[in-house]
Amino acid sequence: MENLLPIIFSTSFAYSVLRVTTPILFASLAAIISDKAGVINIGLEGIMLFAALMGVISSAFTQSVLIGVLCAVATGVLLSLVLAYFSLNLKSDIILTGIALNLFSSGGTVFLLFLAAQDKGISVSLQSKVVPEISIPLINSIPVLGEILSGHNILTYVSLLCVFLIHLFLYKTPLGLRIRAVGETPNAADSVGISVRRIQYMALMISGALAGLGGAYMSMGYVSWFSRDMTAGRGFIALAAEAMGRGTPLGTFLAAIIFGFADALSNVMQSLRVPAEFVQMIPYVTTILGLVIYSIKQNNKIKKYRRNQV
Amino acid sequence: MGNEILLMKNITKVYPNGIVANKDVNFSVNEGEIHALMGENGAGKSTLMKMLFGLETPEEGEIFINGKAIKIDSPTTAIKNGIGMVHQHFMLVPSLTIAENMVLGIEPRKNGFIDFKKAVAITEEISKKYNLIVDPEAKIEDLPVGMKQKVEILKALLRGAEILILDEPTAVLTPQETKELFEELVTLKEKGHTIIFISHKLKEIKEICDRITILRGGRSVGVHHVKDVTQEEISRLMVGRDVVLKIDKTPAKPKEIVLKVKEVNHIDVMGKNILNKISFFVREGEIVGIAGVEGNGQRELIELITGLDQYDEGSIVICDKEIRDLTIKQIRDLGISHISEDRMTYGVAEFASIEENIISDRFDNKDLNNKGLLKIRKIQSLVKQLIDDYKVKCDNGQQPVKMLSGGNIQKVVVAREFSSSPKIIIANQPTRGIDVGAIEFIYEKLIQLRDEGVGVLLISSDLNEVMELSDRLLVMYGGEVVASFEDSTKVTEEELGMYMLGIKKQVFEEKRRVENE
Amino acid sequence: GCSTKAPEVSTEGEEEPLKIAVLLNGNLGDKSFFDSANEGAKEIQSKFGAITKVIEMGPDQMKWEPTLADVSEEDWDIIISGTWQMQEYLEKIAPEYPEKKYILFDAAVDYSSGNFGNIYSINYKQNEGSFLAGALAAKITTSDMELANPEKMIGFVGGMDIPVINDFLVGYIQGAQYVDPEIKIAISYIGDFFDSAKGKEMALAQYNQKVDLVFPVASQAGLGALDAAKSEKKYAIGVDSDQAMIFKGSDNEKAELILSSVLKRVDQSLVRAIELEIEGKLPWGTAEALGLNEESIGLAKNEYYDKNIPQELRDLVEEISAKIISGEIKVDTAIGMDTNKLDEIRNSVKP
Amino acid sequence: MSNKKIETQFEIIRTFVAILMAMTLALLIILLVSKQPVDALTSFLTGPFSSIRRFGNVIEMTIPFVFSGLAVCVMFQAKQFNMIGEGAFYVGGVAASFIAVKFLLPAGIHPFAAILFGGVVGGLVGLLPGFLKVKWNANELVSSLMLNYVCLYLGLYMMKSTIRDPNAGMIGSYVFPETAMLKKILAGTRIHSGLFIAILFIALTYLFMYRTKWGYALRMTGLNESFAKYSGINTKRVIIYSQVIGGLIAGIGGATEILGMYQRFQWSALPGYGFDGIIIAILARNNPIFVPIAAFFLAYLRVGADIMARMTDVPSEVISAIQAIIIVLIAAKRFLAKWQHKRIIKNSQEKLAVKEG
Ligand SMILES: Nc1ncnc2c1ncn2[C@@H]1O[C@H](COP(=O)(O)OP(=O)(O)OP(=O)(O)O)[C@@H](O)[C@H]1O
Ligand SMILES: Nc1ncnc2c1ncn2[C@@H]1O[C@H](COP(=O)(O)OP(=O)(O)OP(=O)(O)O)[C@@H](O)[C@H]1O
Ligand SMILES: [Mg+2]
Ligand SMILES: [Mg+2]
Repeated sequence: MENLLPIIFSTSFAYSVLRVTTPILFASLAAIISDKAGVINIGLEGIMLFAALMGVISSAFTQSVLIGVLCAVATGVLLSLVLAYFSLNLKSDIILTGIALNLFSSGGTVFLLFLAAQDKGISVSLQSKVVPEISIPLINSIPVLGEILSGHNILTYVSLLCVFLIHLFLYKTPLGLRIRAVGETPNAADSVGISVRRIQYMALMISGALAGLGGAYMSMGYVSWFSRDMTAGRGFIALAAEAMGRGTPLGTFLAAIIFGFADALSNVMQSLRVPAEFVQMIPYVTTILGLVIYSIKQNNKIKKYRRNQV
Repeated sequence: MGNEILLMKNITKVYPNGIVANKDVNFSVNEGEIHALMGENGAGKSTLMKMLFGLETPEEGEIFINGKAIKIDSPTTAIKNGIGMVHQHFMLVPSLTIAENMVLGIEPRKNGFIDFKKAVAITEEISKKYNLIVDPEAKIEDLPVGMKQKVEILKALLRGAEILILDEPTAVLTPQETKELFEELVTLKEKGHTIIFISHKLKEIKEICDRITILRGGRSVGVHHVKDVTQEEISRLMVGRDVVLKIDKTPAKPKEIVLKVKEVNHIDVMGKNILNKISFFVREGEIVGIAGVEGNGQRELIELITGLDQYDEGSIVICDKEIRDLTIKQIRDLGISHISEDRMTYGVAEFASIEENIISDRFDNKDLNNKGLLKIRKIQSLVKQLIDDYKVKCDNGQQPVKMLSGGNIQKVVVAREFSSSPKIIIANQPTRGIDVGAIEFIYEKLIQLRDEGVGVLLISSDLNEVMELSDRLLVMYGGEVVASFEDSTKVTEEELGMYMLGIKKQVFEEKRRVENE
Repeated sequence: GCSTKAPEVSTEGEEEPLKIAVLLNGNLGDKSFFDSANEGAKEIQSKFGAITKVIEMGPDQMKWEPTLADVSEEDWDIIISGTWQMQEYLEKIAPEYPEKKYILFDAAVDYSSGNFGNIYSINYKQNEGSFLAGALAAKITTSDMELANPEKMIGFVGGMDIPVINDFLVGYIQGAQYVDPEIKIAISYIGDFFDSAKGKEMALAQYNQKVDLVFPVASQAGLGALDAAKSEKKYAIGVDSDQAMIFKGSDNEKAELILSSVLKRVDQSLVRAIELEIEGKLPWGTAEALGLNEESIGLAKNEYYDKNIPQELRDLVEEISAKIISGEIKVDTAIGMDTNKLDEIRNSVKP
Repeated sequence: MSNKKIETQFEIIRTFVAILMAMTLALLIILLVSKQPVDALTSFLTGPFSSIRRFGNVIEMTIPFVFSGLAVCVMFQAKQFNMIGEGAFYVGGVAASFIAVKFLLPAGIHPFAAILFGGVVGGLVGLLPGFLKVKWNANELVSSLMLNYVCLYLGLYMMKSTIRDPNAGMIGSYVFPETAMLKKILAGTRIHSGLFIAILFIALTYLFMYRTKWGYALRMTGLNESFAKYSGINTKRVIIYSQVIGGLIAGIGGATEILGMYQRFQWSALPGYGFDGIIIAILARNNPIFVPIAAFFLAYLRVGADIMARMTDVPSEVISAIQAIIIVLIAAKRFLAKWQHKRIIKNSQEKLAVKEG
């Protein structure tokens, strides 16, 4: 234990929390948007994966980071359109469609990777680009905070910015209002001439774009290549974070950070020689505990209100 | 009276499940009139209006507005053509404010963001113009129904509705609110709007409508000037036979107390005092009515009595048993039956069959299952009997309840609750939104059960109903019983209204005398 | 079933090419184990003119046995498959097709338990290779090499806590202790073999704990650890194939930091087996353990190795290597080792 | 003809057209990537029937699918969006292996005890999300998704610390004794007596759902929880037992699979049957009766695809893409809906005309 504390309170640990959180944050923001419009996006995992691949391929062929990221985003949007078409137009069950999308991506990416890089596992033979890390002028000179907050990948900052932007978008813009209305009471939206399906399409597209950014971060920031199934369940964890954060951008941000913290913790805990399985469990147990504690609190609040009044 | 503003010609609508909801209907409305649309449950009124508003598309027929044929394929087109609709079930987003609901879809913008100030201003402006006062910044979920109704009307007006469709707007309103609504409708009419008004309440039709179109079985069976027809004639046209809504009952012969509520308090999640030391009782063989504006604690009171929620203070005794720690099942086993006001939430599982809906309170009984195995044949014959007894219009017991019309769904609920050999029936808005034929039937059944010695607690916002049906009458206001009348026939509607709005309150002695005899 | 083979009429010179099927119970693209087998297949094809087909069976165990049976019924001379998991299926199916020949790599069938005259097994002494890696790493961490720090700390990132991986680990630990009994080793397991981002995190966490060299043994996930070396400007040792050369050209900066790799030459061992078979010298019905001596295991000595590693260290490696081959140094194996013993070894280097 | 009949008829036509379209799409993809498209398609479609072993493979795969599909059916019918099938299947396998290795029991009783224990442990795992939901209203989707990983790691740890074979080169338990394993029932295949257990469970689940009072309470709770509560059904209990039963069935599935198909426990990752179960349950419209059909269908797809990848040059990855397309198209409800609507209108109007005429 005495080894652990200095590690947790080190700046590099705090720094790593942000780094680990980034892809989950993107995906959980993506989950918020689609959820608010009343469409569950189980396909986030697959969308991220595909976007990660397309980012690598396009940046390798154009030698442009920007085009790479844009392609990743475009891939996210395109796949979510497919999801939307099947679930909204053809009325396939949305969960099933999401699962199918994941299945599709998991195979499709490897196949494409093989076409592009003659490799079925990893894209190292492609000279793909990486989104650079930047240090932020003023912040980087603050002693401790600077080390934690500065020097991250640009996409990490984008993800933090997105928390704020999504909040504004959902609660202050017309489209955001419509998305919330559609998700909560589609009939009401319909009755004032809002096309429910169109709004859900748009929500899914935005959701896809965010997941695309998450994918781009995985392969063009976190690491510098694409590898088979590299998202490794982060899309599902994002769904958990979104539920834990009760669908609000800020709450979800917190939940994602908690998960990131637990994950980072499990990475440093291993040196303590606790059985590896227990350490690997930490992030998931934390999420369950977080969810339970949140739910208990919510419950107690209700009870307390009553008791105080009686 | 103006010229024909709307004509729906030879409209036929078949739902995907094959139900022919409208067949060759012709429907014509003149400018500036209030036109009533009447018919039994399932006659096709809502369907006809949904087509006018673009929520459904007709298989055949044409719609003319001001003589011009138009194709209405979505609410947007309808709104563009000056049609507004206030739906039978509210179309509001509960978590949003009034102003946000008002501008939904036509949001005022500033730099790409919603201009919330402007939204509030717009709401205030139109609310002043039509004298429908609302608080723009209140959240919908906190509003009483009357207020929601106003918001719905304003919403339609804001979108420039010339023709306003109101689908059963009064079903959930108090007399005062209804009166207010009617005044508002008259103002609208004076301002040149045309109103299509759907209601099951003949009195209301007589009061404000100019003409009436009657539907039966999906077809139009005639258009009349309201002043030319009597209520009885309308009923006959709708149902195809004479309806007697006059309640014929002998004086009650009450016996033992079956329900006793004593000093019960209840506080909601937000910490608001919903019930305030409320006390009363119900005896075998009597109908006790509770009148009151909705939202004065009636719903919560019933939730406590039926075990849907738990009370902290006071006591509720059913058949000599305190129910504080009992489960709903145990309470039901004491002999309580409950017709919920919200039939789609509590009354039925809409995707389940009629059979499944009817056995929900008794599937656990020995005669319907054998060590856990359901006795299918027994259940089928039981349900068949009930369908016959309660005249539920359906193909068979396996039909999902969702396929039935509102009135028939209510009959399913009533059939279940009345046939469980109850000692006490809690009937909350038992006739809401159902047609006269069905109402008549439910009244008869209620009185019959009373005469067999069942205690009935009747809660209704329909004053006529509580006054006619009850033997004793209580009035609830602000979570308290503010008045109690030994003989409900001796009260006037006006007097009741005063108590319901909290203007008058009986002194405690007077109340106790009645309560603790 | 057992069919008797018709006597073959083979004309001199116009010999039928060998038909060889390689069944991989995983996917290609791992840049180590399965890819190496694939390389072997390619080389066999070009070198001996054999017809080869590589079949990826994927990670789903359900499919392995029927595929093996299916392929056994087809027209192949030799069927090659690897890993311990395939061993049991092979033990079951090979006796049913006595006219077929099977090569099992990275595991051995239990010859005492049945009639496996048509199976040849190859085991690898990866512990010998990683012994060298451990010794090298322990020297480097306190050396005056540019990126080394004074702390005696090195790292190991394993894919999963399983015998094959731990075999690497045990060799690594013993090698490090051989040159410096005081050495501390940070040990982490990723939990799978494909999450390269997690692999990177694990390595980063170790580098942040004053480790200056990480030895990742985690297939595809281990590539993340090499990435971590690059972003932290610390050293790494690759595994299975010569990983510095994979990055040479596309990422020279990273290649520079991969000081060496513990080679597990599956390809070479397969080629060797086929060569022996063609010469008629392959010992069917036995298992061979290939190690440093057979050059199936070794340290990669590429240009970066020569450039970055000081001469005296390179000499030391050669010296230890010779001692292992001669049997002077005995390296323990984690295969068959009980958990307590393993824990004891791991705890002896706990930081 | 009644409208209902039209609907049924249409359902069949729609499924066929969907399969046809999916196959066309598959063919297009195959044409794109393969030099031997005809062989590829033939081996995909007829491969599973080309030998008894291959057909056996389909049935072998159908067995675990049936269990995971049934498990999901039960939970989904109660509107519990619980993904624990995956984890429960896994721990069921671990638990059964434990009994198989640690106890020496007579042949008939041994697998029975192992499978029972697998079911119990699976049920306990299912209990957890249910309990959290009822007690504190914690979202079961989230808790179960996370719990799956906990199941994996905890199961792995338990296995390693109790029944691990140190001589095995991978993580694996000791070899099961003969007495514990499920017997093969068809020579030349690996089809094992777990098939009977699967069939038994289809019947049991169906009876449970539609013929018992507990199944009734479960369905009503799923259809409308408020209604069920109001009717006096103890919905909390229902929510819990639906998930326990779901976990139990999945656990039994895991146990059956391990004892039927393997000689020792060696899953070092979640086997993925949980998600397959969701696919199957949705294709089967949550009705246990349709589960075997959906399970067989999916197994057939998988095995056919596999054979195609092995026999031809179509890479195995393309196949998961093709599977995805087929699944989604078959699940598409609105596919051809317009055409159906027209038929129904015509039919209804004709009937009306007859009645009046
Ligand atoms: N969406 C729908 N799908 C199928 N059938 C429907 C649908 N909506 C209504 N129906 C059926 O169409 C018929 C007419 O229904 P409609 O809603 O128009 O009746 P209504 O006159 O409004 O009755 P109520 O007085 O009960 O509101 C009924 O038989 C009803 O069951
Ligand atoms: N999708 C549907 N399929 C079958 N029947 C439907 C469907 N939707 C609605 N209905 C039936 O159509 C009827 C009409 O629906 P609507 O919403 O107009 O009000 P209602 O339930 O009839 O109203 P009320 O109970 O107040 O009379 C419903 O009672 C319902 O039984
Ligand atoms: Mg209606
Ligand atoms: Mg050092």
